[in-house]
Amino acid sequence: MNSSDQNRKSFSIIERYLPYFLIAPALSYLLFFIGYPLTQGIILAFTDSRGHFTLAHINYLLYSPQSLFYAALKNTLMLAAVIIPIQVMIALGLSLLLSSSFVGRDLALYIVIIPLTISDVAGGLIWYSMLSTNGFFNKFLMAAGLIHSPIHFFGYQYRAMEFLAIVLAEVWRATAIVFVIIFAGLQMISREYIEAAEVFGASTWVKLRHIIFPMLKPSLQSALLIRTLFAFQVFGVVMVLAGRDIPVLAGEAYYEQTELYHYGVAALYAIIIAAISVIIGYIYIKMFKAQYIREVGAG
Amino acid sequence: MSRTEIGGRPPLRYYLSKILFAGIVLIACSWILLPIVISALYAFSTPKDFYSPKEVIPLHYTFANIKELLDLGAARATMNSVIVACMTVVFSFILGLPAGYAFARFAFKGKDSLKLLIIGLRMFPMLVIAVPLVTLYIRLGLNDTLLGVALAHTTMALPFVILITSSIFVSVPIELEEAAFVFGLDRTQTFLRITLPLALPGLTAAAIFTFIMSWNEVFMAAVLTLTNRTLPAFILTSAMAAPDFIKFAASFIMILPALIFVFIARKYLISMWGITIR
Amino acid sequence: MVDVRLVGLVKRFGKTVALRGIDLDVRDGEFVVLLGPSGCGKTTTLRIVAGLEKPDEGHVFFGDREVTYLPPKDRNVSMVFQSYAVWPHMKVKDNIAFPLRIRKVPEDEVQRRVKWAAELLQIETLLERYPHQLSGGQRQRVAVARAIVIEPDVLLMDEPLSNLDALLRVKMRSELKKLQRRIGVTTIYVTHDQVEAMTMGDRIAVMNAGKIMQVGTPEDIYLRPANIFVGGFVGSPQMNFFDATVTEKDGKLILEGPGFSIPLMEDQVSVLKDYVGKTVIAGIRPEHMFPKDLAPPKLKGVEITGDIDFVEALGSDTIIHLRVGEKILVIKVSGSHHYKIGSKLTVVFDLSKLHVFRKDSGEAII
Amino acid sequence: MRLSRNTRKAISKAAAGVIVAIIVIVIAAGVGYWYYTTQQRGPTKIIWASTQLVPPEEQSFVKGTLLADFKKKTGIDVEFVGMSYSQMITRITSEEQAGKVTISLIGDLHGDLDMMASKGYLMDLSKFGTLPGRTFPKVLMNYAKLHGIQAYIPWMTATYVMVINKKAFKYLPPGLTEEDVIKGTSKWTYDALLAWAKNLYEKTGKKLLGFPAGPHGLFVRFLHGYLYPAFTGAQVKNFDSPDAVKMWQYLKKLWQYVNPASTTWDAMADPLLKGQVWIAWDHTARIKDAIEQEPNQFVVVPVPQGPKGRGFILVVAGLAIPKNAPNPKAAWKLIDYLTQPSTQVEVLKKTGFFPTVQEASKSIPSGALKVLAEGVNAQLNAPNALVAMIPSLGSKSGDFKSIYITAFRRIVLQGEDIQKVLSELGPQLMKLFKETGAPLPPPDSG
Repeated sequence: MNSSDQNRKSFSIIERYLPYFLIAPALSYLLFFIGYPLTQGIILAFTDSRGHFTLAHINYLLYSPQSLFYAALKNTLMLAAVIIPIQVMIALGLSLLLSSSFVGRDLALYIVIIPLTISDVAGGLIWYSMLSTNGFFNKFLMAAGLIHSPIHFFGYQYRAMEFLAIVLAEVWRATAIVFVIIFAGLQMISREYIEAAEVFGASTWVKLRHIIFPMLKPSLQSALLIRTLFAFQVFGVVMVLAGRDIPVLAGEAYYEQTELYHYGVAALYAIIIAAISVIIGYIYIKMFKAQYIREVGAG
Repeated sequence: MSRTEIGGRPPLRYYLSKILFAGIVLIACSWILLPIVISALYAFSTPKDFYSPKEVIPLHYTFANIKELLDLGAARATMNSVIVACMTVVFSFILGLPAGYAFARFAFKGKDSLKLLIIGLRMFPMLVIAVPLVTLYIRLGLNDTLLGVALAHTTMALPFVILITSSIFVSVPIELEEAAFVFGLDRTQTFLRITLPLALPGLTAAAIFTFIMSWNEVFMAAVLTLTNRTLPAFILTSAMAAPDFIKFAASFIMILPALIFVFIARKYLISMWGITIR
Repeated sequence: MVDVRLVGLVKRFGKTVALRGIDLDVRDGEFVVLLGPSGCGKTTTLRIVAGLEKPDEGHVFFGDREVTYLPPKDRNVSMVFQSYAVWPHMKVKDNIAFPLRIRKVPEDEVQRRVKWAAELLQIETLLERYPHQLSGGQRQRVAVARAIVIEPDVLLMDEPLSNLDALLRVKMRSELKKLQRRIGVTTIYVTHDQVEAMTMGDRIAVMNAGKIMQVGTPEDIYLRPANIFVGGFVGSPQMNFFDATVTEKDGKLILEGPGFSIPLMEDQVSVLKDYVGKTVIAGIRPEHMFPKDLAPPKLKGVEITGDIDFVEALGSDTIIHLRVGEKILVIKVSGSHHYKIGSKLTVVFDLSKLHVFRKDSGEAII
Repeated sequence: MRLSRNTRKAISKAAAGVIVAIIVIVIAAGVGYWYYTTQQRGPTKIIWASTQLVPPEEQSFVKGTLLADFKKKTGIDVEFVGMSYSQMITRITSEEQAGKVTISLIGDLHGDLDMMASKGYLMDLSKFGTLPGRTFPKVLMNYAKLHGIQAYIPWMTATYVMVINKKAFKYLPPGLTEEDVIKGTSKWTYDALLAWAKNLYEKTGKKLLGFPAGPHGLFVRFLHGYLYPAFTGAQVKNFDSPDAVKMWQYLKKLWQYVNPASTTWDAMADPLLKGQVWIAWDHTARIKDAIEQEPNQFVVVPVPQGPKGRGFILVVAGLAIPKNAPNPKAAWKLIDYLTQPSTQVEVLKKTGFFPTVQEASKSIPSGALKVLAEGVNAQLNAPNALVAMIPSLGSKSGDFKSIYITAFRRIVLQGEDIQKVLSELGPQLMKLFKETGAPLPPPDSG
């Protein structure tokens, strides 16, 4: 059956390769726009202006008195270490709170996730309006007679307070991301598990400790990892609230690139951020893959 | 459990816990809303009220701050941001929609690996590509162009668009498509006349999401442009030396579209974010 | 209208083989039911006929035309989906008119045909509604109306009644069958519900594990199952099976079962002669066994006594679980009767209704 | 994502349609606008790139007032493009090297124009003849003759001065009079400033001295153009010297009485108006607002002098036309317009940049500007003047600033050992000049 064979051939080429045709443009775009800059970044990081191999950028990064690499690394890690636990705790609390039904729950839900759409720059500015010397916080406390001169949150000499301001702004802005992950995870736990525990007389704490937490573990893990990933990209909030007073990795990349024109050093920062993220991402993917396979297997 | 509790009036503890619960929810909501409201009020406050330590909440309002900010260059920057965001939406949908559809509708070799790759790329810190991209862009004449920023933003948005659209297409029952096949449509017609109309609300929400993503992005925009600043890049580089109330006007302009879009797409927000960050 | 011929269909999904060689002829205007448990390949077969899947091997003919690799749109088939697949963004009338409009039927003809189909399914009043304003049964009618409006060569139905509640299902069963008679369209109907299959099908193709086990009229399937699978799958409660050895005793052939023995009738003896000394599987339907007091007077049967293990009173029928040695026999008695659990009961079974299958292949011997 | 009936209703098809329509319209408008701004440059539209008058308020004045007026008079449409210094250098360099010049007029500081002229990027403006009706001071014209050509036309000058809230005069330290400060006598020294700030702190309990040391502030100019020349006689070459050590020791002492919010301030007008500081140093343009709002409250005074003299920066901005500019004639017309006395007075009024033509200087109206102008004049004419110019290091100017700021942060704010910091950073500073080949700026070179 000749015509049938021919039909079959044309059919299979289109139908078999159609998904690849559909995916190819997006994938090649991504690979080019990530692969090319990464390669270019590595070249930039290790060559001088004439294209010769050099370690000058690395030396600058590590040893130049102008370089704030160690401070940036330290601050980035410290910000992550302080912010993430607070966010996870608040998000967990809010998720538990908002997973019960009450009048106005939907409204509360929307309000809690509003910060998802607020950019880091805007978030920083919003908190600047709260905390600046003429901001709401200081004016409020002064009007209430609790303080007589404003509390300074900004300025190189108040770096501890700047740090606090960044923490506040980031907790305010980015807790919603953690919240959404944990909340979604909580929604997936069948109510029957919890009700079963209730029927058997479990107290709230026992329910939390022995039913909800263990089942929420995957969500918590992925929330933690994603927040950690984002933490290494923290930029806008810090730039708005502290400028370079509190150097962070992305901020230094920006500064070296646009103010000092040290393209090689900026590229090094980029590579470092990418490398850290890839490592965290790898852990995430491994974990996700296990979960994905479990889900597919179960479904 | 004492016997009196059964069937009788709820104990005092019940009311107390209700009040406590409402209190916590109220605090949580005001923790989010208060800073937004305050910064918006300050954005319209007269400088005199803002500088006066007595006016905790400003009493006199003016559009002068917004106007001044717009005169300073924010008008152009806002326009630029809108252009970049729209281009990003268009590019990432042109590229991402077919891929999302393929992931939703086809079984093919390597699908899982490709999907994991996309999930992985979504986690990649896209801002790092901006730094080396400058060199390429200078060569291509894309440096300091809105197109260049949009291309970089597309890279950032594309994995999200693929994953979101894929899950939207999955939610359109495949039988609706098959019915169309059976009744005489080919794949393209089916996509255009059945799948697309059904996915449209979801896709609109996804487009809004992409728009906001680009609208909010600052690092790449600041690195890749010099004069054609987008709004966040403009604020970061130019508006920071301006008086405070001008900065608040800037933050107001920045969050306004976000708030409007949240309202439009509010039903989708949680599920969408759930998909993109799970 | 055409006849449909399936030749040697094989379909693999990755490593699993869904179809292992399906051959089936559906005659013009015939109502054929594909019956089988879930995962047997019946839906895959239907989808291959529709063109939604392509077989890895084999051919599909509509009349003389090979359609194996034609896309669905070029086949002039219709389909009613399990979930109805009524497009939610179109009004009922547009749903029904859609296939016609695709075919560029003139608009006045479209209106006429939509009206015809709507009347046929009694949904004239629903035409202006959107699907989400309809109940499940109404949506089902819309799906059927949409399927028949184009006067397809072949009408395919994939478990169309499975999402309806029991009462509605019974009602729709007869309606669908009547409708099919009236328009005379060649129909392939997939279901896992044997009652549906028995009541609706002109012929039934029983499928299992990617193969057709038997094709025949409902009567054939019920009375003369071709193999142990068909015997077990059709009929409720399930046919009683037990291993038995064919032995010769006093010149007569006896089926030696677990705790009882059955003398064979003459016509049976002639077939089973070759199996002397071998183990076979004997089967008897629950409705072909009777408590001794209720047995038809002329019944030539074998008596077996056991302990009543359990009784299901269904009102119209009574199901008795009788323990005979290690084995539980299920007996269905029409009417309502009282039996005491634990008491002894002697049942007679209709020797003429005995089925015997080969132990190795499961094929029917008698 | 489940598309339930409710959620589908939530965004009705109509809403989705409207949004799509809006997006399409916006895209169309945007693309049109983009096309218009990038492609459709008519023959009479010229680009004026400037590193000056870039802050938003000044830009809106340039675009809304100056250029609108210019267009009315000449019909020439000008697009003003504000840039940072490094952006300007990069842009001019790349455009000149590629031979595709889009910029018709450059407004930049002396140092950068010097560098552009040395690379041969600038037209000789003498060929356009003279500008009638205005006289440029000889000093400025001499600065503008670079590498054998008339590289630019002096456009504006500016400097950094001190502003005193008159309330502060009540707390003058012994031995210092109001007169000394206003005239800038030899008693008005950095030590006197320290004593004054200390006195203010002790009497009022507040740190009332302030500097714009915020992330976008110009405090770095105070370090290299004021303190260094005043204490070491040079901006750069004595960076790591015993005199420099003394200078940093002084600054550490002074900083005890400096308002710690200084590190947040980018411009001093706000803190002065809010009364957070009574003594401030900043660029004239960045304090103008305060004096304008309350001209009777503030007085502009020369900066104090140090052991080596009264170091201060004179900023000269010039207008230049790049070689191969698309429309040099229109650019020259714009230069003509911008240097007219009336325009220059307008610029002074709005921005605080001082005129370069003598005819304009004479017609400054009384009031806030007079206060400023008097202060600036007093500084220029004060004894022991040590004029410093900002060096032109092109893309390395960021590094230059970063070195002084780093030194300040480490020594003053973090209390690191002065000598250690200076000997670490000194070589970095010298390397910048060696790498770029830029000459040491005055007063080092003088």
